[in-house]
Amino acid sequence: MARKFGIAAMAMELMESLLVRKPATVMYPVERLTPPERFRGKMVYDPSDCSLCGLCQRDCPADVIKVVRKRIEREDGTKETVGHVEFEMDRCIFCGQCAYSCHQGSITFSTEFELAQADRKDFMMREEPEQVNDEECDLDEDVVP
Amino acid sequence: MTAPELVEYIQSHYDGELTEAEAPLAHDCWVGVPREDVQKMAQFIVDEWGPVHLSTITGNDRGGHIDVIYHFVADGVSLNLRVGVDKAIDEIDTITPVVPAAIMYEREITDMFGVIIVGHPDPRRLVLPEDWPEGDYPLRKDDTGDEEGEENNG
Amino acid sequence: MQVLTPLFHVFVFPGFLFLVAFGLFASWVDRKLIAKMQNRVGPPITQPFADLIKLLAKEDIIPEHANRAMFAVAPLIAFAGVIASAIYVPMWSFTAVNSFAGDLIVVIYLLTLPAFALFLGGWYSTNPFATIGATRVLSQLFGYEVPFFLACLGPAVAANSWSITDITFAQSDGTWLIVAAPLSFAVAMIALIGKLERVPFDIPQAKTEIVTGPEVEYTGRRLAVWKLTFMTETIVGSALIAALFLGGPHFWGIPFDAMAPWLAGVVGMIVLAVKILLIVFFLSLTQAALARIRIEQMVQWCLVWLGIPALLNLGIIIFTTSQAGV
Amino acid sequence: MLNGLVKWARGKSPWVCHLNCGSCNGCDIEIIAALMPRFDLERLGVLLEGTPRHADVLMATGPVTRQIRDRVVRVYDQVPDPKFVVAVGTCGVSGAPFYPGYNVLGGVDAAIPVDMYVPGCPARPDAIAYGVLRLLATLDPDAQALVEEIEANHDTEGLIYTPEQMAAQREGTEATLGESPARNNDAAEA
Amino acid sequence: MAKLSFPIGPQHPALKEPENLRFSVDGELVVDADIRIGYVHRSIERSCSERNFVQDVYLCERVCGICSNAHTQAFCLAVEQIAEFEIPERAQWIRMLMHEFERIHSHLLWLGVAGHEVGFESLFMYVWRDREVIQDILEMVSGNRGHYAMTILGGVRYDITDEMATKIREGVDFLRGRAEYYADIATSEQTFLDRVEGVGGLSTELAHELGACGPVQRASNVAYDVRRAFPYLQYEKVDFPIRTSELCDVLGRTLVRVQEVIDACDIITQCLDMMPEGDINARFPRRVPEGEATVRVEAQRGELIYYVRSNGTDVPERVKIRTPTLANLPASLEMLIGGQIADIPIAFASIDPCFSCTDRMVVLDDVNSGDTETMTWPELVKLSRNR
Repeated sequence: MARKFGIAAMAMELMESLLVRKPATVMYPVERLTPPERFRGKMVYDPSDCSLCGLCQRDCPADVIKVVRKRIEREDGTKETVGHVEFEMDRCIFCGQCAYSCHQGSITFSTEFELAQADRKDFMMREEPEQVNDEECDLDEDVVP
Repeated sequence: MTAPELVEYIQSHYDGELTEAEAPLAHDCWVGVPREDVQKMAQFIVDEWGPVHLSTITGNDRGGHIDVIYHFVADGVSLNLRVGVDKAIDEIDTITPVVPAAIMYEREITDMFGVIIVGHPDPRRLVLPEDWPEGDYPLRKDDTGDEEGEENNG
Repeated sequence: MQVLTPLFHVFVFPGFLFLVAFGLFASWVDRKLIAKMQNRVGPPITQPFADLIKLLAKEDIIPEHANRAMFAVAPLIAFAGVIASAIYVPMWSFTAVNSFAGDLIVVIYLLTLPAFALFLGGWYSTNPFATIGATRVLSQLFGYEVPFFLACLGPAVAANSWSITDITFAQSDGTWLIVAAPLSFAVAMIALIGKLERVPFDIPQAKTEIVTGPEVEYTGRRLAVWKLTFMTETIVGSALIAALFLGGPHFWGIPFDAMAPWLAGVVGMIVLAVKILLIVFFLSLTQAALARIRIEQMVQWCLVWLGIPALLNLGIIIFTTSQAGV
Repeated sequence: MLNGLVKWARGKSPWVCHLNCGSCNGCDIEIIAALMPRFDLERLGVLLEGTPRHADVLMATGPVTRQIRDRVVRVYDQVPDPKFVVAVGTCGVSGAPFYPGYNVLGGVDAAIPVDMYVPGCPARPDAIAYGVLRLLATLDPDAQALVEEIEANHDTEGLIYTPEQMAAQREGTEATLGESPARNNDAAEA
Repeated sequence: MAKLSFPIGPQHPALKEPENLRFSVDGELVVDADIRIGYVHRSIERSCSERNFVQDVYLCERVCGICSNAHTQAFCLAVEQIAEFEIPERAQWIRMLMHEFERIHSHLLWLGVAGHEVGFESLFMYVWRDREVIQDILEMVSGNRGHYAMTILGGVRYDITDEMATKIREGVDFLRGRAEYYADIATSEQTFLDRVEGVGGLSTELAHELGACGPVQRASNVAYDVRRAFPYLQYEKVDFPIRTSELCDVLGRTLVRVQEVIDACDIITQCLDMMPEGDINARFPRRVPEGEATVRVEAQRGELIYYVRSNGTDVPERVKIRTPTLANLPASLEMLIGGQIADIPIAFASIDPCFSCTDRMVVLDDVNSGDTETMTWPELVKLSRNR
């Protein structure tokens, strides 16, 4: 007979939830959950000390990053590397490997997760560091940073 | 029974030729057998340790030949049976009469590597969709129409 | 002028508009209660109305090799049946709009019309899920229909009349028939769950097995009519049970005869509305607390646990009334 | 006035049908988690419907594989007008890590037209809710107001791997990568 | 009624994932069942051998959304076994923590879906409401609700700080209480019992013969758990029972899974107590020396096997993944035959199918509409039974 009264246990839980308990709901648009500080949301790239070394491009599993780097000869003979970085953010799987591999710490992840867009072109990002710090880092070093 | 004991047991009791037999870890051992007597070896394993659990069959394109590795669990030890199939011959006979679960994994080998399984009761395409072009084996490293498999979804 | 009041009765008060409005409200109450019981917030009060308008404005698809006529007309039959049955149930005060000696039988028949129409709609929409759903509607019908009829017989015999108005009138002196027929009341309530295809018996509309059963091919306006049918059927079914067992608009403290007729009507309607919402609360509680059982379990369980108590109670009533020589 | 009412009704009751075009079911769980007590999209009128016939919004997840492509198109045709498609998860948006594979045709837009892209791997339930809100914003004004209010205060200051932390990590000093950056932030400011 | 063959097509509310179950039905009785999947085959094996090891970790993680951590564990263990690389002990303990977190999250998810299949919406809602607790812990620790990217080659990416440990302990105690509550709800709620007891039966010999694994096998009274048979990480130091039940039906599987949630809670508290201090990841060489390894891991659904072979470069030569759902499929078809239509979703869901895992590798062909006499899956099952 004990099994017959199982329904009563569930009914009591339901009544308690109906009368006493506050709904466990986050009223999304009004109350917004702040994600924990380790949450990997939107990628933030600050080109200030990026050396266009391409470590991030090599380690990105979804081929999001495209680094273009050229060494050009200024008129006054000084050599300088110049280039740009393209991010196809609609391919990004938010794994954080680029931030982990980057030596200059120029790629970081913010905790912003509301990223819905109406068309895919809004996801593309193109950044151009004005002066590339020339501290050469060799591409094929042996150790995962 | 640990892996080294199992390997010695096979070396002593198995009368066929062993191309490879070593136990790198306590619970993991690798045994190699030539292409012809894969069925003999499978029969030997089943006779010795009863209805053995075949986890899966892995195919691996090693350039000159294709490695077909049978992963068994025999007596608490992970026994991997490696059979080299030369690309020219491209055939291996089936072990389904001995281990029925192999039927599914063998079909996957034919699908992905083009190794024809002789005597297979149900040699249909297993992994790829119906409209997949014939003769194109995706997991093979050499040509066999890889590009065209690539570009039609490029 | 003679034609105006019946039209008013059919279209406005106990008819179309009142039922639809009260049906939407009851459906909101139901969804809100279930949501609250499941510890969440639940939809706003305008939700059923918004769903209805959206469905009415959606594209209406009829599968091409389905039988167009039957597929299109099935929901209308169901809805018409429910609206028609509202005429005989006393909503205003103790008397229904129109009553005659056997209107209890007519109402019970009209309330089974949606089940048959659902079967026809499902059968003619040539979708395998709908076919299986349709057969399930019929097999479930045997489970709850006979006990429901026997349960309704109880109060009829107790009040010695076949008209719902007389039955409610007999209870207006305070002796609710639930006292005389408690088992029948329980059987009627559980059979109502089957009639409205709610969770323990929502086998034809099993969402996870056969994808909402017979309604699978319906979209747009016809789906709106189906949803409306089941909402209004909740109201009429609960009103019927309230009228038969809980004394309809009667409540002890209220001096009905002292009041002006229109005031008595309004107060009666409010009391009946409260009783209907109580029954809806019972339906929501069972929906939240129970899981869906299989079709053969349902039919078996119903015949045993619904049929026998209904018969038993009917026997007791017949015995007591004949004994008392009323 | 009538189509004002209809527009309001469409905005208020988006019935959702979930379609898996080859997803790893991480995003599918998050779609259903959005309907659970914690996020409870039913208060915005969202109902999960079994058949595409009853749905307005088609939540498509996963890269479209070669085999499911024609079934996805068939399901899309079954949805009665006016219909919307929301591509959920990075696989749905662009077919991400799997896309140049021999059996994957790309994101959901390789098979059916998509109205709203919700990236994320898996996309958080509230990110999906935000996607639905933006989709509804075109239909009803208060969804529009909510979206603008969210746009206004995007918080981007919670950075991970702050530059100071990376600098310390490069010299191999004590701040290993594992330390939670928040503490590093205060350390940096202090 | 005429014998009706009806497909539960790729798009169906009961199936969270696309697979095509074709049933021939006599009235409500299921006479024959067949399965066709492969709609989720994303050519992961091929992509794995085109990307370097660092990228492959994230690719293997995305084989399945629910058991993503099990896949990364297996892949990292295989690659570390090839390179004979010893990861720091604290990292091993953190990996075990993530493994058990995900077990709780997956089993609670399954319990909710089982309630949904049977029409018991409240259980679905309550279980998933409690599941948010473990999701918050996972998000706090690893930074994402789904694919955690916590396990990387050479150790673990983030550390468990002290205030996180206290939060984890609170959450786990709460979950332990709720798991016990659900255990007795599942055994006492009468309508749930009607739908779950005696449904989808799988006898012990059949479970053994068809090679079922994980909770499906353990619910048919076969005590086999990879964490005990081939112990990896630090599972020798942690004591937990192998939960079996001799009910051999869906109720048995429910109980085994709920009890495993309780065990996982205990393992987590033990891990937190025994976790030594120390750094959490060592620098893993980018090029892996030549070699191969087969690694078995106890994923939530059963035994997950990874075979990795490397040829000295930083790109693996071959990655082979055999997922537990594939092993449970023949058993699931065996459960469906002879049951009712109403039992199909709950019996099929009782093996907790994860087709994004299975499809990654294998499609079980079905009899196309014409009833050709080629070997269908049930015939194969008969073949293996009367061998």
